[in-house]
Amino acid sequence: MSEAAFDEFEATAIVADDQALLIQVDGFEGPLDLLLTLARNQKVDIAKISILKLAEQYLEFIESAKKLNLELAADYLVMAAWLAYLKSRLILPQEKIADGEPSADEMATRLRWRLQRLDAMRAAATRLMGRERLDRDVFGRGDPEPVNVVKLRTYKDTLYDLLTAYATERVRKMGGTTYRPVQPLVLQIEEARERLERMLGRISDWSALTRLLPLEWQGEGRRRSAMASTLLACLEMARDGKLQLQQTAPFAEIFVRDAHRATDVPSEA
Amino acid sequence: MSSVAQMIETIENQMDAETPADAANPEHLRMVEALLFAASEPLDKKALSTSLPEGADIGGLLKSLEEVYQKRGVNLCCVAGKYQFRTASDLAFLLRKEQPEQKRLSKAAIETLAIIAYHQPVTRAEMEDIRGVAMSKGTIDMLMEIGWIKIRGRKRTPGRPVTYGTTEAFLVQFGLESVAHLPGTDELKAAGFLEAVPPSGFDVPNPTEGLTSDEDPYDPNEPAEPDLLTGSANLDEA
Amino acid sequence: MSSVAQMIETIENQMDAETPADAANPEHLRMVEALLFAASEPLDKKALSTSLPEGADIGGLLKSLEEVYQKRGVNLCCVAGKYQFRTASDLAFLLRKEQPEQKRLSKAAIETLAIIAYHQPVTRAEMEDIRGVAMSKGTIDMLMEIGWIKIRGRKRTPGRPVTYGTTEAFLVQFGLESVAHLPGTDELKAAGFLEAVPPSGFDVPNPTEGLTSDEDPYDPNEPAEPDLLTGSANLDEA
Repeated sequence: MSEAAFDEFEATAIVADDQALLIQVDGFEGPLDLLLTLARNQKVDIAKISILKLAEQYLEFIESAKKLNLELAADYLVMAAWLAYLKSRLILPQEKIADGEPSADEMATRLRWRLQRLDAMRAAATRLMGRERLDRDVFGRGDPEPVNVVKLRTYKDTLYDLLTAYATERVRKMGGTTYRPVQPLVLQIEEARERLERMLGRISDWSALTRLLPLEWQGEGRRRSAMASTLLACLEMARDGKLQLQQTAPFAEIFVRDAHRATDVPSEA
Repeated sequence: MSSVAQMIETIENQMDAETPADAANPEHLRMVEALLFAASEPLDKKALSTSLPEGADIGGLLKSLEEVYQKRGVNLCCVAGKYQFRTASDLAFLLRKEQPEQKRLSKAAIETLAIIAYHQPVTRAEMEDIRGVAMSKGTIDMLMEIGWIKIRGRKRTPGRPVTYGTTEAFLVQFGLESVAHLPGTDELKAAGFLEAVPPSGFDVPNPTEGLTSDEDPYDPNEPAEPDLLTGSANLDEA
Repeated sequence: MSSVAQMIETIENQMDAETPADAANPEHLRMVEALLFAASEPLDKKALSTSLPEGADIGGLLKSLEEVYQKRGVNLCCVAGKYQFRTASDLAFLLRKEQPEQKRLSKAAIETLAIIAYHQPVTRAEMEDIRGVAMSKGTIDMLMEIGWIKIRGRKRTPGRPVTYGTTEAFLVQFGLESVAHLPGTDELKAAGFLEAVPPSGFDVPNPTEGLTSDEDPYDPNEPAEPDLLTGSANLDEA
């Protein structure tokens, strides 16, 4: 890999030596890469390179490319424009510089520095890839001995669990049933009354008694018990003046309302 | 320079000084060492020789290497004519990691265990009778493996089925002094494990650790295949 | 007894004779040797110490072991702050394998990897500044996929661009103890090439693995689309 990488760098440089360079514009990775290749061709330390000469070479290269009708990416043209500007400033006598604008020398130094940095990073990349690599040049143990994980199993079961299991199992087998709280068959009148008193504020108008029954009291017997107890509770509360009751006919629906809100009579009346 | 480095130098100097016939070529030794280290499987002499310079004394090199590593953390081992580095056997414990894991018994397992505990000595047929379901072999095997139950004898009935009982480890796990300390009917009731009125005929046996009068000690060499025999005995009876 | 065996004995005798402060405990040395030999991955001191007796001088043991193996066919190497036995690099010719390499790395990928390694933490815009070209997303993705680079944080600059760095796998692959041990770091630093801007006498950044002062830890849930934001922030500035 390292050698290959090096070869690629060399290949670019060699190509740049002759006229084939022009066709190989695609081989460059951007204007900076092209500039670096041209700089290398000056055969001097990049630190001492003539930026003026470099700019001229670059502009020449772009001109030849244009003549061959090669399509140049925009960034090559931007660089060309910038280098043309730099070249003119390097040639012309030092004119006054606008505030904050770098001098031509500073621009040249900056460009030289960037080329040096790219060059240095490429050298570093080559050196990095030239290192002995694991599993290519150096090897770890080919047949490692893995750590055996031995599970130390412990059980959380306690005497309580054991006795529960035994009692449940034995009782089940003996045909017994486990204890379940017995659901009461009868709704106590006290309970029904307590319930109604809690609901009192919420009974706004005449409401059918059947709609005031506790929902959970379903099933034939339980519903009858709920009805009876709730009716008795209603009667008690009517006696105390807390409720008013109304029934339009025997066995018809019974209506209930809060005595404190009573101002009218049911519509049926 | 540390003392170890000095020793290494000593080794090298000695190696260099010796006659080729006597000492292994140190460069070749390094090669064999690297080849064996990097190999994913044991290598035989032929495989080694194809990688080493011609004329290398493979046998001598391997012998030297074996000696170099003899008392080290890693040894050169020869298995079936092939060589490989292996961790020294006395250091095998280093490559073992114990990982605690807490578990709970399955419902079937704890029920079976409870029945063995209370009804010991108990045969498999008796357990099935008490639980009212066929036992899976796995449950008993698992309890045996944990070490909480054991085969304690054979019942003196046709087929001589083996009887199961609990072990010392069982007592330790459940904090019991002996199986006689398992709570009886009244205690179970008082502690709320049983409802106030247990079904009629319910009673809790008094388990014992010693052999009962209808039980023989277990002799693993007794030829009977207990389950089969139980089956055939039952057939005879029927 | 062969000369090698004699030498081994000499070593052992010397080891026994020395004061504990001077020489590594030979039993502990065997243990570290066995653990490192057995492992497929590099081990750090902490991992070693959990397997060794309490009070073992891990640092000293590793140093001794390193010396013992210095000139052998297998060397003890420190990679990514962890320790691993590897075949000696001069024996690469003996063992070299043509790897079905995870796609051959392109020139762009190699350069990008080097820039990330030496300049970390580095943003994409900084990489583009050094290379002078717009980065293709594929290059970063590919290096991420190989597992050599990772997103390490966000720069505390407008747009909060993500910063890249190298991984432990990178250090292991290239046999580096840490990023500070990258070849030629000192020269690059001295020349000022590891600075983000031309030499100006400002502080010289080192490649660091920990977060730097202008870097926030990476939070994948942070809503910003870094590239877009960077773009818009630049627009605002312009």
